[in-house]
Parts: sequence; structure tokens; C-alpha cells
Amino acid sequence: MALRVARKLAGLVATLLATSFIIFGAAYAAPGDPVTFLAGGKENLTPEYLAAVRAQYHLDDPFSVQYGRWLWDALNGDLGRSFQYNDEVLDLLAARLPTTLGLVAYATVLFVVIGVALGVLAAVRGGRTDSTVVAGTTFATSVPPFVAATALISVFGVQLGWFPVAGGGSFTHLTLPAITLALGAVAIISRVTRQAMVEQRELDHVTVARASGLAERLIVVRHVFRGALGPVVTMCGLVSAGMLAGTVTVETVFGLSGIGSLLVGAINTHDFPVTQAVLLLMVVAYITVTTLVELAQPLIDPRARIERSRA
Amino acid sequence: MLSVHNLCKAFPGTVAADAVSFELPSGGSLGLVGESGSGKTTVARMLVGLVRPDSGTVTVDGRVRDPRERGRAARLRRAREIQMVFQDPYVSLDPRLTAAECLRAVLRLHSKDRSRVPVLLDQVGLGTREAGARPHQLSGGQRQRLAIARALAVEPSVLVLDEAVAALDVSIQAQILELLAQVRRDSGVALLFVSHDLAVIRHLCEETLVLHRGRVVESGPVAKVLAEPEHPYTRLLLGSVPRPGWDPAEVVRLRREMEASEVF
Amino acid sequence: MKPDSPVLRGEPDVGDAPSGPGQAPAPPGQAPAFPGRGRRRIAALVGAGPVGSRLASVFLAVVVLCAILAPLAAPYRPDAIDFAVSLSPATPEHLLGADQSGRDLLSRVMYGARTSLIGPLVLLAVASVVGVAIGTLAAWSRGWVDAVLSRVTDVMYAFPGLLFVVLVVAVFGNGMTTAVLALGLAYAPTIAKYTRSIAITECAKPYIDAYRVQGMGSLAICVRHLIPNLARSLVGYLVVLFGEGLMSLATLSFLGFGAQPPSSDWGLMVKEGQAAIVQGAFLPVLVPGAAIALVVVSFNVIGVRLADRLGTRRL
Amino acid sequence: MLLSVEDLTLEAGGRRPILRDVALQVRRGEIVGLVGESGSGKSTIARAVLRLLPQGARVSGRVLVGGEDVLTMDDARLRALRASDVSMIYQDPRSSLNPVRRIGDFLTERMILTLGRPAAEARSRAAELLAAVGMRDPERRLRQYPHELSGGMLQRVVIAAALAADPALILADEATSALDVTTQAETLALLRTVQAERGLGMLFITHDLHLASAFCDRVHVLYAGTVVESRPAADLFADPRHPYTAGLLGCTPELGDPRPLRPIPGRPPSLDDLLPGCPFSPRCPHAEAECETWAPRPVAVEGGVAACRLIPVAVQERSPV
Repeated sequence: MALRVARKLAGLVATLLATSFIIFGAAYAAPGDPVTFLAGGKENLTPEYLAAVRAQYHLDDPFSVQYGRWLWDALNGDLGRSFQYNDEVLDLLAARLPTTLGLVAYATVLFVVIGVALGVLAAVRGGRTDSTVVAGTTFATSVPPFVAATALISVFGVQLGWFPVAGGGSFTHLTLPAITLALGAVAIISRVTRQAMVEQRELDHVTVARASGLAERLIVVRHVFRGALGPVVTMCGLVSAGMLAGTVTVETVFGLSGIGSLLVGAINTHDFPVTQAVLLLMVVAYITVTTLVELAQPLIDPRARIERSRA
Repeated sequence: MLSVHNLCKAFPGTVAADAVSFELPSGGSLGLVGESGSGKTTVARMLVGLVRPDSGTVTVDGRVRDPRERGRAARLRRAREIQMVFQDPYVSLDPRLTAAECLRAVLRLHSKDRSRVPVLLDQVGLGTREAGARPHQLSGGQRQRLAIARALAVEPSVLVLDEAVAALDVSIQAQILELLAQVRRDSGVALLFVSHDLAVIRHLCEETLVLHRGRVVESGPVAKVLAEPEHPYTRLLLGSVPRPGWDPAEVVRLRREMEASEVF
Repeated sequence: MKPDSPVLRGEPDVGDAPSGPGQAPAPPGQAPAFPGRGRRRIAALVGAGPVGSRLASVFLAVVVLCAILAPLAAPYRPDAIDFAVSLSPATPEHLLGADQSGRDLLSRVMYGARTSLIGPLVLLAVASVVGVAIGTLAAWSRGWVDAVLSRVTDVMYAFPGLLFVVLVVAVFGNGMTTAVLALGLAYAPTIAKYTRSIAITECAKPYIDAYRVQGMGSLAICVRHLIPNLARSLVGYLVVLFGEGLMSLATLSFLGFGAQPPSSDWGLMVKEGQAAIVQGAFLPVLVPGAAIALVVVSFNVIGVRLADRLGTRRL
Repeated sequence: MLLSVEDLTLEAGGRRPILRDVALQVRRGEIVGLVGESGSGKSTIARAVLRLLPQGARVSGRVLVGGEDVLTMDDARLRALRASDVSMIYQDPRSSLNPVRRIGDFLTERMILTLGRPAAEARSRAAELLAAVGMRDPERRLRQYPHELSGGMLQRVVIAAALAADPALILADEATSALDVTTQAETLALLRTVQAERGLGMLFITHDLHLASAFCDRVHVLYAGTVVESRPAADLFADPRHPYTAGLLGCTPELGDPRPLRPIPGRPPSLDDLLPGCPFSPRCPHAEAECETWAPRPVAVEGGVAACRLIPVAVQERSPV
């Protein structure tokens, strides 16, 4: 068990290193001299001024030194200064993270509860309920979040005026964005839940339980849903991990000032330290969540315990 | 002439083959008996080169088969030495190819006359109707016939059959056994028949080899091994075959006897 | 309506299905159908059934025709500005209304179909060539090749959703070509993972072993026999991915990273039309938004139908 | 009579019924064999006894367990029957157990949740049962997961679970076919012991005619959903009366001196083969033109019945219509 966790962690660190390298390397390889962005496109730049800027940002060092310094600083909590805002990146993130985390948490609660409920309903009830859920979710996955967001804004924001259209902070401000974010996820989760339960229901041991006279309700709870739990939990984890990236769109549409909109802004203004930091944060969060989910698998499926240790 | 010398193969946690040696004369027939975990399938797969042995050699007609020898010519020559028929005909045929295309592909690969397709099909009792059918349109028995034809297309010296009738209905199984006996008479191919079923081996083979946990525990002419089994495991295996007046409780006693013998 | 008795439901046994020696698996094509005629009727109406997928195919054919014939069929140039009809509702002159600059929305949507369809097509071509090659290689060689390739795909996977594209765009600047190629690379690991998983299942089937025993080379087996046998599953998967790719590209354009004005890419149209909502005009957003949703729904419906027919599963 | 199946006909979509006019009885303390190839409908019979029918099945006839018709009883009674009167043992023990639950859960589930016994009592009973099927250290086994046990061990667990509710009838559906021959023999020895100790009735389903005749008291041979012969095991084996039974024996290899196999030509019929007359007539070496239209019905032969037009007794008894 300990060995498994250790190996898992080593893989995790390797993945993180690789991604941080790509993130940093990409910015380094970007065409154009960052100095011109740093200098803010001022006219008549003196060579002395440029040299000063270069020195300040250590732009003359070799790539590996720059990468090493960046990584070391990042590990120590120093993510550099924003070109654009001239603030510590860390402060920028700290100020905006609560909004994003609130949004993701809100959406996660929504999609897990509704998605699993719909999936179970569809699998258990079958018939009309099932086809309605399938049709609804097929449609829901086909609407891009920004279209859904715009539709929600125009209906509930502009027409009905139930929710604020833009701005952020409060629970009501987050409701429409969270719904948008959760919409596609609900579809995915309900489908996975339904599919897993339908597959489980076909298994022999369910027939065996039925043949031993167990009530249908207990069969669903103890065997069908229990068996489906593995894929459902995995999928919930993956989806919520990916959700941080989804905030990029949603925060932009709703004008929320979270890290998603921060990223969009940073890219459009070539603010590399912020871009790097946000991307790194999102990747770290994604890897952490997916790893947690994977480590939780053996708790759900005892077979995973030996399979993993053999692998 | 197939000669197997000291084949060994270990997988993590188990020994699948422990110094397995035997010989199969040209045109002969040898039955490899064992239960699951005895290593019989691993031995079969090592013979055709699907599993690489840890040590030991497989020699056909005086030539050592070396799976490390690369290149098209070496591959094709190895293929002409030993061919294989797999257990489950439902998955051992390419679902995309019709029976005729399946055979044509082999013949083309080995630069043989493609007009032999109808002859091969006829040899295994398939007609023109089956020639144009894809595997899913054929019955289990017909698929296994096609698999045999595919192996024969290469004109191998040795044909390895890995539980080749185990997935078939009893009445179909008999048809395939008859076909194999006939093929052997007609083409002189040597048969290595891997099975868990002593009765099938008794019917088809002259020699037999009993495998238990990767070791050869007994070998010799089938009639002799079955009539006067020497190793306790062979006795257990024989005692387990249902027959009139059979008492399964006897098997429990034989098992104890065998376990006792293993202690020493 | 009383549902079928649970006791009678979902018993796949026709004859003696699950048995060992002497028993055959049920022939393909006898997929366990779901009971209930009501369900089938509704499913047919909303899309899961054959009628739905036929409807979707017809709709997609119309969209493709529109895209090809846009210069002939569209009533206006897509960039013809006429401030007199700014934010016009649907009228006989402008069947789907006009945007803030008075550009005809119908014409723009028809022209937009070109970028919006070709984008995902190129994207998938890039992604599937790379992905299928990597996935097949990993499944075939296993061992350290598989381990390395899996690690690489994992790293790519770690950039969830659009992040990789966003990174590439951040480096190489905005534009449709960058976005399509980057997204193509971003999708490659997904396809590689899928290909690997189905290829491993396929490689475990003895007919692949049989080819090896016959003396066929690895490359020939993979290219001539393994990949063609994966094709059916892959196509169903790619159809669904097409819809996703279209959505992702539209999202990039919406964020300003993809197509640039004055293109009439659907995602960009939604972005530009957003401001009109506050003025009470919904058509500039509704028209391209609906176009995206309908096209993607159609692809999903067909994809689900294909997957059902071929018995493949989505990951 | 413990189990009595009367004129059971079952159709589900195919061109021919899965079962046609099946009749069989199982008495207390008796092992009755049911032999057939794939598609003969032998598993369907066992499932019908628990009313686990294929979807969309049309059924006629009666399946009486202890005098009650399973096909018409209400759901509550059916559950009670499944829980305590009849137990089934399946072919593949590994797929019979929920892989994510412990052995103990599997054994006690029925006792606690359907029979309402207290958990502690159920648990100690489960341990007793495991000991009774010859498993060492039952307490530890209860805490293990299915993947930690071998196939033979798991089949013992399944047998223990089948005994949990003290049933009167056991349905063994290819219960040993997935096991190795030596394990099969040991499992059969166990089955026979528990059957004899408790005086159980058992319906033993297999594709292996030799096994059936060695293990069972009486044997029914099933072909294409029709019982073609039904005799005491010894009689059936020594002197088969139906050509199909004879054919099966003639094409099964034996351990003794090899005699030439006489394969039955053709293949077992699928559900889409329409068979208006005797279902075996297309493959039968003795078939005459009339056989193709003769609806099979049981004809009395020594010790039982066989459904063949060519049995001399049958010819005499046939009334000249």
C-alpha cells in the first residue's frame, strides 16, 4: 500500500515537472521579445532602459537557469510579478481564487446531486423517464457553455430579472454561472451513472441475488448502484477536476473576476507570469484531484487493491 | 520431427513450464494433458513463438527455432514449421474477412497458389456457400473447420491444437475430431493436441504427456498411461472422469494420496 | 402505466446463453434491447432512435449544402453592412434578422458554416492521425514503449479541456489555424487513449495471434488488419468528437482566441451578438447559438446511434 | 412431488419455441439430470422454475413447486419461494458473486434481508455452512473478497449460500462445467453429500451425458426445447432408445479402447430454425419422410419415455386416425 502511494506520488511529481516545463518553455519560446511587452510598447526605448528591464526579469540568463529559478520561486510561493498589473501574482490569485473555488464547489454540488439522481432515475425507471433523460442529456452536452450562458442571461437575467447579469461575490451572483458550468457535467454524470447501472444490472450476480428472493429495491441499492459506484465516482472526480478550466469561459461570459477571466485577460495582454501561474495552478489542481480519485478506487473496488500492487 | 528440450517459463508468481522436454515424430500425434494452471497452453504458445521461453530450445527437422531471428524469410519459415489452431473459433478468425479471403491472405503471404482456396475449403468440409461467408455467419463448427484450413494452407510440419474442440458442442466436437484424424492421414502433418480431456486425447493421439504445475509428471503411449498410470496425479486425473458407477468421493481420496506423495 | 415486472426485465438468456464448454456466445446483433414500446417512440422523436439519427443526417446534409453553396444561395454578402436595418427582427428581407451592423444573419450563418465545419474536420484529421498511431503503437508494443507513451499522454491530459490550446494561443498568437492545430494536438491524447484501450482488447483476440503464427510482420498486422478492425469503433467515437471539436473551436472563437473579425464563425457571432441582448435583441445570439447546438446535437445523436449499433462504449 | 413441470411451452421471439411441451418431475432426495447441447433450452427450464424468464416470453403450462404454480403466484410469494424453497447454483462462481462485497455479505444477505434473521445469528450460521462445505478457517473466509478465492473454493461458497435457507430443491445449472476435472469431481462429491444428508431434490443440468449418467438417478435428454428421452440413468446409458441419445453417446470419446466416433451430422438447431415435425429428423440417421411432420410426443419405453416415431411400441400404439 505504502509502495503504491509512493510510486503514485513519484509519477505525480514527474507529470508536474513535465507540465511546468511545457508551461514555462512555451512562454520562453514565444515569438517576440517579452521586453517589448514589459516596456508597455513605449516609444523611443533606450537600450539602457531595455537592459534594466532585462536584468530585473533575469531575461539574459540561459533557459535552464531561468526555468530553475522560476520553479524554485514557484515552490517557495513566489510566482513573480504581473507585467500588466505590476502586482505580485500570488496576491492576484489570492484575491480571485475564492470566487472561482466557490463557483466550482457550487457547480460540483449541483452536478453530482442532479447528475447521479437523473442517472439512477433513468436506469431504474426505464421507459419514458429513461428516454427523456437520455434525450435531455444528449441535448445538454451539445450546447456549448457560452451559448447556454448567454441563453440563461437573456432569460433569467434580462427577461425575468431573477438573477444579476454581471458582477460577482454573492451566492445569487454565482447561481447562473454555476448552472452553466454544471449543465454539461450533469449530462455526463447522468449518462455514466445510467450506463454503469444498466451494465451492472445485466451481470450474473444480480440475477443470482434476484433468484435468492432479494427485493428489487435492495438489489438496486446493494448490487446495482454499489457496483456502478466506481465509474461514477471516477467520472465525478475527472469532471470536477476539469471544471477549473471550464471557468475560463463561464467567468468571461458572466464577467466574474476569478482566475479564469484572469487567464483570458493575461493571455490577451501577453502577461506571461500570470498566464504561467494560472495554468500551473489549474494543472496542479487537476492532477491532485485525479490522483485523489485514483487513490480512492481501492476503497470502492477491492479488486483494485491487488491489481494495482501487481502492476 | 519436433523436438522440445528443457523449455522453462516463469511468470510473476507462477512457474508455467519447468524443464519440459518431449519429441514428436513426423506425422505422429501427441496429447498434452493438464488442468488450468498446468502450463499446457504456455507450452503450446512457446512452440509457435507467441511466448518467448526463459530457456530451452524447440527444434523442427533439426533446425532450432529462434524467435530472435528477424526478417520476413525467417518468419515465414517458422510459420511453415509449426501452425496453431486456437481454442475459441469465435475470436480466432478475423471478423472482417470471408472464409475465402482469410485463406487467400495466408496463401498470398506465403506466395502459394491462390487457386488452392476451394481445395482447402473442401478438405475441411466447407463448400462454396461458406466460402463467401464472414465468421459471424458461420456456426462454431464451421469456424473451427476454417481455422484448421487456415493452418493447413501453410502446409506446416506440425499442427498445434490448443483446446481446439473444448468450445464446441459434443456432436460438433466429434465431427472436428474425425476431421483432424483424416487430415493427419491425408497430409501427414504431425499433431500436438493440447487438452484437459483425457478421453479426447485417448481418441486422437498415440502418445501423451501429463503436465502438472509446469512439470511433465508422466509420458508414454496413451493406452499404457491410461491403463497403468504411475504418477498419483495421473491417477487423480483419470479417477475424475465421470463414467457409469463412478463415485466422485473416490476422487477426494485420490487427491489426498497425491498430496501425500508430494510431501516426499 | 405499470412498468414491466422487474422480475421479467433484462434477462438476456435466449436459449442457454452463459455456459462454458459446448456453448456458444450469443451471436452479435442480438444486443439486449430495452423493453417498452413507449420508450422507443419517444426516443425516436427526440433522437436516440433510427428516426432521430435519420433526421440528424438530413439536417447535417442541409448544413453542408448551405456551406458549399453559400456564395450562390446566401441572400447577402456576409460582411455587407447596412445600418438602416441594425438589429432588425426577422423580416422578409432578412429572414433571420440582422446584427448591430445590419449584416444579414442568415447569410452570415451560411458562410459561417464553412469555417465552423472545416475547422473541426481538420482538427480531427490531425488528432486522429496522431492519436491512432500513438494508441496503436502503445497497445501493440506494451512494455516500456507503452509506459512512455502513456506518461506522455498523461501529461497532455493534465492540461484539462482547453488549457493546452490556451497555452499555445498565448504563445503563437490568436487565429483559426493556430487554434485548429493546437486543438488537434490537444485531442490526440484522448484519441490515443481510446485507441489504445480498444486496440488492447482487439490484440488479445487470438486472430491477431494467428496472423503472427502465420509469419506476418507487425507493421502489416497493425496496418492491414488491426486498424481496419478498430475502424468501426473509432468512427463512432470520432463522430461524437466532431461535435465536441466544433464546440471547442466555437468556444475559442468566443473567447477571442480563434476566428477573428470579420469572420462569421458561429462562436465569434455569438460573442459579437452578446452586447445586443441588453438591448433586447436576441436573434444575433440565438441564430448562431442554435446553429452550433443543432449541429452538435445531430453529431451526438448519430454518434450515439453508431455506438449503439456497433456495441462500442464511450470512455 | 417436489417439482413438477407440466407441458411447459415458452416462446420468446425466435421462429421456434425455446421450450416445447416440457414435462419433468423431481422428487425429494432425487437427482434428476437434464442434458442437452447449446440452444436446447436446458438453462431456460431451470430459470423458469424461479420464474426468471427471458424478456417478452410467452409461457404456457405449469411449473409446480410443492404443488404451487410458480408461473402464476403473486410477487410476494415468488420472493418467498426464491428465498427459502428453491436455490440455484450457476455455472460460473466468479460471476455469481458481487466482486465488491465480502463472502460474508453474500452468505448472510439472503438470511438477513429476506428471511429477517438477526445479523449475528446469520453470521454464525454462515460460518457453519462454510465449514459444512469443507472450507477451513470459515471466519477468515467470511471477511475475504471473491477475487481472493479460487474457482473451486468459490463454488463451495455458492453451494453454502444455496443451503443457507434450507431449501427443498436445488437447481444446479452447469454447476461444475467451469471447473477443472479434478475440482469438478470434488465439488460433485460435496454436492452429493449435502444432497443425501438433507434429502434434497436436485435438478442437475449439464451438457455432458457421461457426467449426467454417472451422477444422476434419472436423466432427461433435451433437444431443441423438446424432451426426447427420459429414463433412469443406467438404462439410458446402456440402452438409449432415442436416436439423438444414441448419437450423443456414439460421438462422445471414451477412456476405454477407442471405438470409431460416429459424429451426428449437421449442427444443433438455432432458435430461427423452424422445425415442424420431429426436431431431430434433419440429423437423424433413421429418419423417414413422415418424421418431418410427426409432432413429437412421449412414447413409453422401458423405465421411462422417448419421443421417437420409430420406436416399435409407438408404431403399434398409434391409433389409425
